[in-house]
Amino acid sequence: MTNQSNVATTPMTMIQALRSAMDVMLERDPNVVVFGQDVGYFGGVFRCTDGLQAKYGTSRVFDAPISEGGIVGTAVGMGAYGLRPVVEIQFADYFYPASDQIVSEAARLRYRSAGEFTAPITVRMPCGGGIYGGQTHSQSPEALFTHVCGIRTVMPSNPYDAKGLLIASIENDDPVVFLEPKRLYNGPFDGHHDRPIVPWSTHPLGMVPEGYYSTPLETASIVRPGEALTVLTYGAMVFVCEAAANESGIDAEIIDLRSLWPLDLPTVVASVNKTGRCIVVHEATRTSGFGAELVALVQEHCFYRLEVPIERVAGWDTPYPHALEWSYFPGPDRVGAAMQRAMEQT
Amino acid sequence: MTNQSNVATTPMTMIQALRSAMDVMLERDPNVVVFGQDVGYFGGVFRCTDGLQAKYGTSRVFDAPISEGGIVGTAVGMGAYGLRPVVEIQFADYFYPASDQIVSEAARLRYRSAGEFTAPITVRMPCGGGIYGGQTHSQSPEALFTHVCGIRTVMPSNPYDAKGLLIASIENDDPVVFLEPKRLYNGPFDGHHDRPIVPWSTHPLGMVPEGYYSTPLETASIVRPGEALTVLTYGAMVFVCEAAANESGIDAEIIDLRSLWPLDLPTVVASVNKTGRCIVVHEATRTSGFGAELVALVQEHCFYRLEVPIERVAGWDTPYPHALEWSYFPGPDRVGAAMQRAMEQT
Amino acid sequence: RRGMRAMLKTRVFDARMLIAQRQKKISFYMQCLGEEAIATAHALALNDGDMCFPTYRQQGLLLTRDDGVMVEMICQLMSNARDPLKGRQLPVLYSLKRAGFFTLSGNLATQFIQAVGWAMASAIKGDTRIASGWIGDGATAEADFHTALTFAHVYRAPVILNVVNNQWAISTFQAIAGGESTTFAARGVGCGIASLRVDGNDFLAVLAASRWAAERARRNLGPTLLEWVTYRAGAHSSSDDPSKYRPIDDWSHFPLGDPVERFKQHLITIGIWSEDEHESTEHELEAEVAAAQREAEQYGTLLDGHVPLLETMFEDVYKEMPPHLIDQLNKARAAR
Amino acid sequence: RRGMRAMLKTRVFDARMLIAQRQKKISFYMQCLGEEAIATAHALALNDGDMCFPTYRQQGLLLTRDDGVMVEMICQLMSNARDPLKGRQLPVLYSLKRAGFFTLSGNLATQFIQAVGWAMASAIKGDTRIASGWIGDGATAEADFHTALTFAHVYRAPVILNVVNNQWAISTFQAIAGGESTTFAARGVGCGIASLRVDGNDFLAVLAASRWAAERARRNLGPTLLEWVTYRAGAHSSSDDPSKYRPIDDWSHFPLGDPVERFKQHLITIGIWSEDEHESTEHELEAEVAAAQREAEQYGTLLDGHVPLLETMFEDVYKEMPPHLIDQLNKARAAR
Ligand SMILES: Cc1ncc(C[n+]2csc(CCOP(=O)(O)OP(=O)(O)O)c2C)c(N)n1
Ligand SMILES: Cc1ncc(C[n+]2csc(CCOP(=O)(O)OP(=O)(O)O)c2C)c(N)n1
Ligand SMILES: [Mg+2]
Ligand SMILES: [Mg+2]
Repeated sequence: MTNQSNVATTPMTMIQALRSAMDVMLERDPNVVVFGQDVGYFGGVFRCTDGLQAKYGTSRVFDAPISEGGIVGTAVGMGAYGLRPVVEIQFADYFYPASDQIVSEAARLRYRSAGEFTAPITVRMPCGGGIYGGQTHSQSPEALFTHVCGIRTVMPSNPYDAKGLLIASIENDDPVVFLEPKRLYNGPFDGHHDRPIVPWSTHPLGMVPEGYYSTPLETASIVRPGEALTVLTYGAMVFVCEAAANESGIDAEIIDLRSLWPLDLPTVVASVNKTGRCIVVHEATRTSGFGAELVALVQEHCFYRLEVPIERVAGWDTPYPHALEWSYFPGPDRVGAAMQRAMEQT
Repeated sequence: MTNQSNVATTPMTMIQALRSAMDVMLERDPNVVVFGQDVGYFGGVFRCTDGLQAKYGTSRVFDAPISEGGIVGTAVGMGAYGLRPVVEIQFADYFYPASDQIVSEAARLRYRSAGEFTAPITVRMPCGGGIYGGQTHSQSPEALFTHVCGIRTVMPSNPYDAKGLLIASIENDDPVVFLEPKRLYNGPFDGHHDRPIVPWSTHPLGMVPEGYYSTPLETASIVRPGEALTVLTYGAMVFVCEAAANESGIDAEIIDLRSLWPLDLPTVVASVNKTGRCIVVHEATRTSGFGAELVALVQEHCFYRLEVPIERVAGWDTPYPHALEWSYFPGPDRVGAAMQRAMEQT
Repeated sequence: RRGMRAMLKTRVFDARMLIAQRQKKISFYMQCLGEEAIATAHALALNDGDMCFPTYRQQGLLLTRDDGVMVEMICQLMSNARDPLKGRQLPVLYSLKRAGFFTLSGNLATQFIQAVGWAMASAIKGDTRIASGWIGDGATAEADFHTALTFAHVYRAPVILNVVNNQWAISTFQAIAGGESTTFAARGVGCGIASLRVDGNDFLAVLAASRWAAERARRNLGPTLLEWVTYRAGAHSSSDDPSKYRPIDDWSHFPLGDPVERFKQHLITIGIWSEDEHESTEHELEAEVAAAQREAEQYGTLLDGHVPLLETMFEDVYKEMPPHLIDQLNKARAAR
Repeated sequence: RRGMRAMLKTRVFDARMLIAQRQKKISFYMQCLGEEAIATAHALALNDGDMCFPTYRQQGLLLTRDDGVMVEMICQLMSNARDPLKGRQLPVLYSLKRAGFFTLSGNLATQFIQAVGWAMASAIKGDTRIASGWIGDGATAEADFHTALTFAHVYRAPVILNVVNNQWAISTFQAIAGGESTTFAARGVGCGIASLRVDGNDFLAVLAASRWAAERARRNLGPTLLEWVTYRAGAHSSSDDPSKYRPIDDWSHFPLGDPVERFKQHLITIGIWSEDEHESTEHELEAEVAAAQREAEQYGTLLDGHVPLLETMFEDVYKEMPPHLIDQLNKARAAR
């Protein structure tokens, strides 16, 4: 993380941090525009763009028709013109109508035009469950994006990273899919849904510089150093894994990948070579999830150091249910049990 | 494979076998309808539906507007009514406009309506390269479908399976994405693009029963038994792997998965537990490809039997290039080299 | 008078469920305040066996029925033991085949093209049942609206294409959906589809236009697009606060007024309804809804922490549960 | 006369490249026979800096220029050492920024909404450059056509929306795209967009309508939809055989005739053109194309097995090559 040393910070929720990132970039770069459904006058259903239209005007921050394909399609055209659009898909569950423009267009412009045309766009989308949203307000489709060459997939887990990574994504000349775990918008949720909500104001990573800074892409963050076991995770699962480690007392090294693809592979490999044990944790459905790629990479690079099989803890291979949401969500108990198994076996 | 014993067979290309499957099902089940772009009067750009409209009329075999989303969306509605639509996406590269209807609708109807409404549809799409089609006529997106719970993903590698699996898919009450490796339409291509084309008529699996039979889903086929090494593959790579095994002289057991998901895991696990070595081969881009899931599953189930890391041989993480297509395509040399590495290491 | 009852019932039901949501017995709710005439009158124009592909704002299609559907609806809202959808779906995303009510999707617009497909199937089978697709003004910007019009036109599908123009899409006025200086009905005309723009707050107009369109479809005269002009008087959903984006009294300025008030005055004028009858019917319906809610609550609410059986999470993903889901179900059981 | 030359050049170029394709010097080709007037006349109505978002049938936009673009085009077709696109793209999927020609996608319709986005950007920047989007009759059924019209209307984007109605989409007549008993221009009207339906085989009509639409866009009077009525006289592509789905002499019955023939007669009638001049120009252009082809072939053809450098396969996926692609490039080198 850059520019971190002695700058004035204020407590921010992830929502405020994201808003601050867009505010900073709208201020610094006249080519940045922000649009999406309800993001203009209203300020977004999650309030991430609240106040930005009032500050920067309707030609730089505006509402869009309910057409994810149109939102990303126009963003691609604006990118080709020379702007840096930051668009919001109201829920990640609704990106599918935009998939052709993301996969066939944004991700391919540079390649097929040999660099003549590019799409330096950022597509923000809230993801993940834990808010009783049912199957169409809870999905985590990140794996689908990581299979598409030409785009970057990023998922922050806290306000500090959210702002730094969003700024880095907007500045990046490649198209970036920026996934925001909505359950973390207002606090570092550790999966204990029956306990009182902890606000970001109580968490060090809720202290965010007001001005410009960027958190480099392709760098993972070791959120909890350890010697016994490597836990590869990201997004909403980071605090769940921390809770599981603390509760199980296992000396786990927890890595928040942050940039899913391209990936900070050296940090991952170094950790597993050190611990010899690894589990992979994500909220998305398990089969062909991004965890599969992580398992494949780890066993390719650390095979001879691995003492036990790499277990995946993930959402079940079902739609995200409404009433049974907490049986679906991979909470600290399931993660803790997997940690135990990884330690016991040999 | 069922109904295989002493029935009259004729030599068929994969195209003829697919046509025969639709012919048989149109004949047997009045609820089967076939439609898509250019599939009616013309008979399909690959001729897979040639003659079917003349035989069954324009209300059961017809042309559709150029809207993949509309084609799958109407198919879902027809399925809810009680029909069994078989639709064609002209190239797998063009399924993206239909992804919302496939992922959010076809795959979810049964679950969200608790079985009241279902979408027993089959979505056919030619996939894969090797025909100088460039990046938009060569893709293999199967991994994306395997991440979506509620749909089945199937990919045949020869005329016999193509017919049996397509009939099984049409009869199946779940939505099925049926991928057809177009490079195999006219012959068992082994990756040696500089050699003369071998027609199906010379291959035993090109002998196909004229009537009804079905090849069960969720069953893999061991196309080449062996003791030294397990090769997990499917589609266009099956014959490439055979060629590589023959040329390298390695006693490889080659498994054609056929049904990618749900998967015939027992056959896979039994083979790797026997050989202790495994490579995974597919044409699709490597990262987050279906190979990653296969590697993850094998190391989860066979960890203590594995003697060497599981290597993936796959398309590079780039768009499918036009002129360099044969440098992109994972040919027998690349597969053979991986087999060698798997045998040498310990 | 049956229509009056249906409209009132819908309004009373919405009011009551909104309270239940605030009491946390329900996690989420969406009312159709101000739009009651459309779904209720339309329902009366359809036959048994016809299939509606609605949005979350056509609860009136169900509430027009008097076959105990209300209890089923509340059980769905409360995701309780009698929820026909086994607690899988967000409240208001009903599915009721016997009522010709297609399973609601959380993804906007997808049902519109499916309605066309269902109607095409009916035509292919030489069946006289028709489909009725529904979409909001905002969602017309989605692809499925366009493909629905195209396919309905190309195949002359026996379908009614309803566009409920209630002026708002969450926080954005219909102009953001392209309603300015044109109409949504004009989209149909452009595609060669017979299209009407109708006062959606006039119960009798809705009934007449719906009957006409249904007749056309049933006689295979092709699709009809009906734009219903109305106003979303309430919040978009229980998670929305309209005061952030429109004047609180905006509805009172809407020229087409309140459908219930208007129909009531009409019936009174023609002398088949009275203030007393209106009031007594309202009380009656309040009692009916209250009773239904009491019955439903016997089977649990979200509040009392009732959750469905674990296996229901893994069932119906496929027709038969595949090995990997059986395995996951066992793991989930162990994790409990 | 400049227009006559451009049309002829396009026709001659197509004929010649089709031969090259049969000689296997090119893997694939698409001609625009019978539609030459549209792109060439439209090109003359635009300014430098304007951006076209074409389909594969607007090579006329490029061939109207006389700045050596022809050699670049042939190099792309032959995927040779001088191919500006490094052999990555299927032949005819050109990209030429300096000519205001946006990179062609193999996926239909995607460029139509991108044109609107580019135009919106121009408006946001207070720039006077305009965008011109292109789509075929068949592809209007895709979502991007609908979203393009919606966004262009909602944001009054300075864009020209060209629909080239050449009657055919591979094997299907335009009725399958919904052209029957309505027009593609009517789609624009329905969305509140000024729309014209123009004889696309009348060079002067195309020029006039294009100038009018360009003027409107430049003055920020909003988008214009132009339906060009024409006929796809040739095969869909070099892999297509039209005799399987339409009469061979179908073109001869097309009421709007041949744009080249018609413009030639017109010029002769008004006395600024003659049969001889026509012939000599044709010969001249044949020589020009032949020369360009010779020059291009010096840099290789698919036939002589020339392939680009291996690294070009891994470049431009991202701005900088990430570690995993460097690693794969090395593996690919080793595999060679
Ligand atoms: C594909 C998709 N995009 C966005 C949303 C989020 N969303 C839910 S309702 C809504 C507004 C819909 O407005 P309208 O179509 O006018 O229907 P109304 O709510 O007015 O009845 C939006 C944007 C969604 N559910 N699905
Ligand atoms: C999304 C997508 N679907 C299908 C195709 C296959 N395809 C290529 S051209 C074509 C016909 C297009 O017809 P039209 O839009 O009328 O353009 P024309 O070829 O007549 O110029 C089709 C179906 C494609 N390239 N992309
Ligand atoms: Mg609305
Ligand atoms: Mg055409």
